[in-house]
Amino acid sequence: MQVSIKYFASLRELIGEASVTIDIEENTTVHDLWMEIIRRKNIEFDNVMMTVNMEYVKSERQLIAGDEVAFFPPVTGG
Amino acid sequence: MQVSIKYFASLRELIGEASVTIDIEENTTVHDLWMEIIRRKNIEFDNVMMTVNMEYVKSERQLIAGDEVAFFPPVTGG
Amino acid sequence: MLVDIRKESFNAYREILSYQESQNFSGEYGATASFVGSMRDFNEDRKVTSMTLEHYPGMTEKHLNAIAREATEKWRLLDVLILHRIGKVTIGEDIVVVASWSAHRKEAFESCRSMMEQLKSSAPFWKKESTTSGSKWVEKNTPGI
Amino acid sequence: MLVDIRKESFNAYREILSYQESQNFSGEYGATASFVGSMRDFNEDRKVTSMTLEHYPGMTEKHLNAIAREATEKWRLLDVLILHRIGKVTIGEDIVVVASWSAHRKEAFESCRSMMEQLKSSAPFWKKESTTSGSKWVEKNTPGI
Repeated sequence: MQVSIKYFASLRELIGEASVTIDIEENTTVHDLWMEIIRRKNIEFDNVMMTVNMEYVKSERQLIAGDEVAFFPPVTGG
Repeated sequence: MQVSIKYFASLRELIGEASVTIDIEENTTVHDLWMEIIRRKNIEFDNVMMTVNMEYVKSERQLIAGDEVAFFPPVTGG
Repeated sequence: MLVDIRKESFNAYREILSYQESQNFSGEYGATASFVGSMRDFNEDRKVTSMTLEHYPGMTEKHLNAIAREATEKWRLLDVLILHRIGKVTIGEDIVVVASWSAHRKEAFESCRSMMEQLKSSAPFWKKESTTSGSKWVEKNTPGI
Repeated sequence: MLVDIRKESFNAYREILSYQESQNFSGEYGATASFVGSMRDFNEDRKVTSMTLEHYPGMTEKHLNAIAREATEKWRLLDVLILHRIGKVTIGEDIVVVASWSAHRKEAFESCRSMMEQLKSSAPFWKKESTTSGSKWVEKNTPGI
């Protein structure tokens, strides 16, 4: 199944892309996906924040086809 | 010795004067003065606030010649 | 620091803005908290048509200046503005504005609220409300904390 | 209720004022608390010359609307305004404004501060500061409580 991924701010720069659509296995969690990303890109990144369909989620959240997942550093607005 | 007295808001209306200068005995406290006022004017008035020379004081504060004493109801600004 | 008692109607946000611009300290502050108290048409079940604000001339200015100065020291503020209306006030008009400028938001929020609570509990102002059935002194302020 | 993301420079107090006037509810509110965050020329010992604010389009609007809606319900507010700047920001420009209108001051103060803390901790914005020695992402916000 397919999900889209977005990266923001310092993580976007580190990864070198802003968004990508990828194929993942059924029952993949947000945590699994993040682990796969840091392994493939060979990066280290602390304190990542995660959203699915623009809502904050726990890392054990299971993904379903069509989900929009985002990873980003701590927010610094305001 | 002489002190001046000011009244504000509902207390001013109740007493029927805004300010007055009177003679008092040495060692008179603000409390003594207030008791004398309510006795002379024959009024009842709860929760009076008291200042001397534009600063809040405790009722046992002793007055000295030339003091400006004020009595008023709870403040309601803002 | 500006503390002022106003006999005439004022617009709180225009006052904040014009004071801020006059101080020429843009870039120094990162946080401004402000509070504006305005006249409602309703208070404790009474329909209010206008209001008269009495004060203790001399003490009012002295007292508000002390509130502003102490807050500036306690929270190390960059600036403070306090304006308060007196005289006859009509529906919707601004009665009070308190604003504080600081580097960070914690100091701005805390000082603004604290100054407002001090003003409400101790600054010598009194409101007399005019309603369709006569006028009446407001007996006490609504609690703020 | 107005929540908006702005690409262009805005003046916080003019925005509060024009929104307030557009709502035509003068006399209903007695208390307005507002917070304005502005760009400082200095952050954590670095001299800053400008800043770029990135955001997550779509989520930002959704998230800020949820903050405003929940505050309105929790504190029974009459109205809420949240504006946030994105893009390139220069010294002294306003970055964020949060304002809440209510009958009494307690609700206005508490809701304004709470919305601001939520915005700071969870709204998807990121600041990159430009200094005389290069640019750098801001790593975390200053605590507000």
